[in-house]
Amino acid sequence: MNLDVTWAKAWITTGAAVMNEHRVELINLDREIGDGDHGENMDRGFQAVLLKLDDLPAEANPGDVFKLVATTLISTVGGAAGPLYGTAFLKAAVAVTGSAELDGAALVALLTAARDGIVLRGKAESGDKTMVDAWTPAVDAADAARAGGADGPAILAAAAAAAEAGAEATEPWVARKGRASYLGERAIGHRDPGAQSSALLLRAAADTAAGD
Amino acid sequence: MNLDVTWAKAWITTGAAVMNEHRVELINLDREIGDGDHGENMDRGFQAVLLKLDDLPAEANPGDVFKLVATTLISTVGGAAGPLYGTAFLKAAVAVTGSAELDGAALVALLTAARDGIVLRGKAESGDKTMVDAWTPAVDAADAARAGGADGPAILAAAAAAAEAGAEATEPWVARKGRASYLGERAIGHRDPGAQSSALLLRAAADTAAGD
Amino acid sequence: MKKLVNDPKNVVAEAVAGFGVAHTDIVRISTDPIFIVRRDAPLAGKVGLVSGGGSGHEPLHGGFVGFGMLDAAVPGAVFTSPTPDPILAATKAVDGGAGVLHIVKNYTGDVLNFETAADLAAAEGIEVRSVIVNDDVAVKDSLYTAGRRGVAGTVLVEKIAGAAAERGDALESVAGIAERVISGVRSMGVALTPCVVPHAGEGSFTLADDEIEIGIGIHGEPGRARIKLEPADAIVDRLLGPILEDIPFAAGDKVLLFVNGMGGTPQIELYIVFRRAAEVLAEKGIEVTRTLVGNFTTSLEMQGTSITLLKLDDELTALWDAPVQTAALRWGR
Amino acid sequence: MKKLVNDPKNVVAEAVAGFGVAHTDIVRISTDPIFIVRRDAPLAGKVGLVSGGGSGHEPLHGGFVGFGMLDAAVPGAVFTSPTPDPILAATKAVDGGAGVLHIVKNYTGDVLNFETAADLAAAEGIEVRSVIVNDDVAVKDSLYTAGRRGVAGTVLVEKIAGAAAERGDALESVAGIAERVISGVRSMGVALTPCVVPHAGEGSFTLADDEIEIGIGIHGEPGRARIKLEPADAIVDRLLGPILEDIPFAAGDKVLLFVNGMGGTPQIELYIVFRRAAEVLAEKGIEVTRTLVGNFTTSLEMQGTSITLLKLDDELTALWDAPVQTAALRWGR
Ligand SMILES: Nc1ncnc2c1ncn2[C@@H]1O[C@H](COP(=O)(O)OP(=O)(O)O)[C@@H](O)[C@H]1O
Ligand SMILES: Nc1ncnc2c1ncn2[C@@H]1O[C@H](COP(=O)(O)OP(=O)(O)O)[C@@H](O)[C@H]1O
Ligand SMILES: [Mg+2]
Ligand SMILES: [Mg+2]
Ligand SMILES: [Mg+2]
Ligand SMILES: [Mg+2]
Repeated sequence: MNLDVTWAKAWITTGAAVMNEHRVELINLDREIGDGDHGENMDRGFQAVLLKLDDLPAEANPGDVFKLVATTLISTVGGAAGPLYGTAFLKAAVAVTGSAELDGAALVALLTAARDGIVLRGKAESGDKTMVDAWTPAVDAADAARAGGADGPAILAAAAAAAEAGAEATEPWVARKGRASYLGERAIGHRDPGAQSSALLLRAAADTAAGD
Repeated sequence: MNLDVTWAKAWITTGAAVMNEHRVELINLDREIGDGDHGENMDRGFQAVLLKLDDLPAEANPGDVFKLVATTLISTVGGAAGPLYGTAFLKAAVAVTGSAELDGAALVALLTAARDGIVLRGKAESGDKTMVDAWTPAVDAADAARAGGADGPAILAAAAAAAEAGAEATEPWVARKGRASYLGERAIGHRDPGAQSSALLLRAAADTAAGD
Repeated sequence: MKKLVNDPKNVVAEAVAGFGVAHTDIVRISTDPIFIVRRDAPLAGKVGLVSGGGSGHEPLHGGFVGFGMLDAAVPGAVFTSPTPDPILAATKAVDGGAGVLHIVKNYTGDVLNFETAADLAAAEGIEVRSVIVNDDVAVKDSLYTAGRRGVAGTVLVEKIAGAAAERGDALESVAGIAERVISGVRSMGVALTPCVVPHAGEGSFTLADDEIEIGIGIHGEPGRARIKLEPADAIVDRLLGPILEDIPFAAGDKVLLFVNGMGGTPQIELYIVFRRAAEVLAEKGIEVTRTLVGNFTTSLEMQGTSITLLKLDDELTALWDAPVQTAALRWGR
Repeated sequence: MKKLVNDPKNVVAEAVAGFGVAHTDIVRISTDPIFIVRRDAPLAGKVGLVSGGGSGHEPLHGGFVGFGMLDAAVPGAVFTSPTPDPILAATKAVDGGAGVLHIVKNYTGDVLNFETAADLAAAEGIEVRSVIVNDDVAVKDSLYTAGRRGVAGTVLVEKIAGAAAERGDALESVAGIAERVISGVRSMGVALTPCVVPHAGEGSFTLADDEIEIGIGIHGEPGRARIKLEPADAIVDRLLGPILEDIPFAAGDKVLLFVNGMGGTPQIELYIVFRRAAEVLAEKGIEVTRTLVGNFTTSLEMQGTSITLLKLDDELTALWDAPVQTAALRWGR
């Protein structure tokens, strides 16, 4: 489909459904190396977004959607994920302000801005076992796909696949940011919940883009 | 054996061993329809008695033994059982004061006084599902055995058997005194812990009397 | 059994010792026999208040020793009434010549042991009065029971009678105030989980994952009925119903609403209970003029709650408001 | 999961509502967004103190709102830092023109959300200073962690900084006092059982019947090490060791010894822990001049304890002793 406001809304609507569906999975990942609320937090936030999506004016752009997502997540999620996802969508919105339809370059800019926003707020580096470890591979894969001439949906598909691999790759690591860092070696063998929710969200982006 | 001070001490020594041995059984009976401390209470009390038995002067009588048991149980057992058993032994001691050896009549007087002491303090009637339901059949059986010409050991054997039957008979009853009374119908099917400890104690009396 | 204890036999002695060290500004400790006494006891001319009972209900009673409340507390073994010796010793330690009030929860063991201690104290020339607290409406007070149990309402009796003694009332008057509180206070409790007595090492009863016990006492004894778990509001309604009917409480009454935790329930749940209880009372036109929420009469680590209502008049309210300085209840100084 | 709750989603809203009704003499409640504010806020010319964080640690923070302590508390969902909106609203509600101090426990979520709220408040012309409490020695403060966590020591920061604000200190001074407390306070905890987050419905971790978690935080997160159950005294020694080494505390120091319950531990056990901790400190020549024992920073129904030591000087001692009137901590009025 065209990567316009209809897609942006579809992405977020599907994302909300996915967070709801994976609520318990994310809670359980977070119970293992955190405090067991990540699924609840994400579900609460995206349900709140859903309630507001329809209020957007007809002439809204994708950036307006992401702005709405950002402010709603910031004011409903709480915890670490709220400010981090909120900043990600805020920076993403800024990166695509005014565009009615996103081409490959815009998509890469969007993903890069989102990732940079997370790093700005959370100060995590790659390998710290956080959501950054899903977003950075996604950005890199998107950039490579675009350089290779892929279209929007294909860029998002590359990003989603890389995010999924990135989330999985966090499993053997010790964490250096977030609650899992308190566990030292005991975090080994567990996937980072924020990386997992990030992968789910990017997969929703790719899936909706692939549809028609 | 002769029912003199040696027997009185042997009874209490064996009684202490029996309470220790049946500590968990009595705790469990009390957990079911009370507060789970009866075995601990009885064990604590009789262990304290054991430590003092040797201090009795050589010229002591059975009554002196029972007096010591009474004051020690009163000051170490606590709960409902402490004052009740304490009063029982106090009254029993008074009933046999001065006698160096107990004949059948003295034994019946001892058991009757003990039972009356329990009733005086606790105001329970037969059928209220308390230790009285072990003691009263024991008194009656002892009296009948004596009337039938039984000697001391045989009187105690009759009392012990009746106490055991009495304790068992409490099982189908609703309780009207003590903690079990709070349970209403739910006490049905459970043996009264105090009746059980009474039966154990009287069995120790009979067993030591039967020895030589 | 997982507990922060050393030898289960020393639980009470060690806890009382720790309590003594933690609250030297308020209490002194006697170690043999074990009791907790107000630091400045005996106070000449002041009626002494002594309470006690099995341990495991903390802060009851030791946490309520101090200015404006108890003069001494006598802890027995866990869930086991103390013997007469320490009760007598505590009674002597707080006698300032104006007599001593024994505040006794209505359990056979407590009643009998306090009775003996009172007789012994009287024999030594100390005037002793006793009041028996029996606020638990879960138990019918009839010929067919040992009578209603004393539960969380005891805290209110101790506070209000303590204030009367502190203002200088004579023994008869303090006892009379205590009786007035007893006649106007009613409670009922629920357990979500059993508790584990240290020397028993096993739960006091067994509940399935979706069962609760309605009408439990404070000794881990089973309640009157076992039902399926319900929403908090429905449970509150089950507890409040029998309480309201009992005296009865009626529209226009002013009451103290006390939501007590059984020891292992998060505070957040106690306030959810409080919210509903206050709502029901408001609907019925009963005015909540004083409140208390927290773990004040516990059953070790039991999860659950009890609700207590006390009818207030101006005098009882003023005595409730009077300054108190104990480890567990403190205001006004 | 057995809890006294209605809909798990409404746990915080209902508990806060109940808290508001129970403590009308001390606080007011804002329901949208949810926060708890001192009844008489804002106080012209007084520095406002705001703290907050995920719910489930009650009485932290709402129980510490009142005279001499916090001006407002902002509860998030259970174990989830609040969002910036209610923090901003609470900040505005307590601003009396002398600026506002945010007391933040060191968790990524709390730090980020309070940071955003502080930025927004500053944009509205309110002067905000923030202090980050990080007293938990179980976590190494290094490049390889999110830094030490803020745990029970937070209570002491709130009490002492609150007293400084109440005596009229300016914002810089109140923040400076808070920083002094933070630099002198260290804690470490142990869990015997996990806790159950209402919306999760399952234990936060699983422990065998003979296992305990050493070095747990207050969010039901696993600790640094899982060991076999030991006697209370040995567990106390394990907790005190790293605390004493950390600053370090030395002979001649005067300290406040705070034994905190995690929510589900009987008080009797907390005093057994206190007894041993006081004994060890006495052996080392460290003088315990102030004490606190009880459930003040909890993890829902978790069984366990934490030990906190604070170095005291004359000024901090006087501020600790200053009157306080909150739902959970009260003396002097
Ligand atoms: N400093 C950080 N930078 C990036 N991501 C982080 C950081 N700290 C935490 N996270 C992410 O947040 C996730 C946890 O989110 P959540 O459970 O909702 O919040 P909380 O940790 O406050 O309970 C972690 O799995 C991790 O991916
Ligand atoms: N009023 C009473 N009269 C006679 N026996 C009683 C009475 N009340 C309780 N008992 C006996 O005491 C036993 C309980 O003793 P124990 O468990 O040691 O004390 P507590 O009930 O105080 O925990 C009961 O099983 C019963 O036999
Ligand atoms: Mg989390
Ligand atoms: Mg018992
Ligand atoms: Mg008992
Ligand atoms: Mg969280």
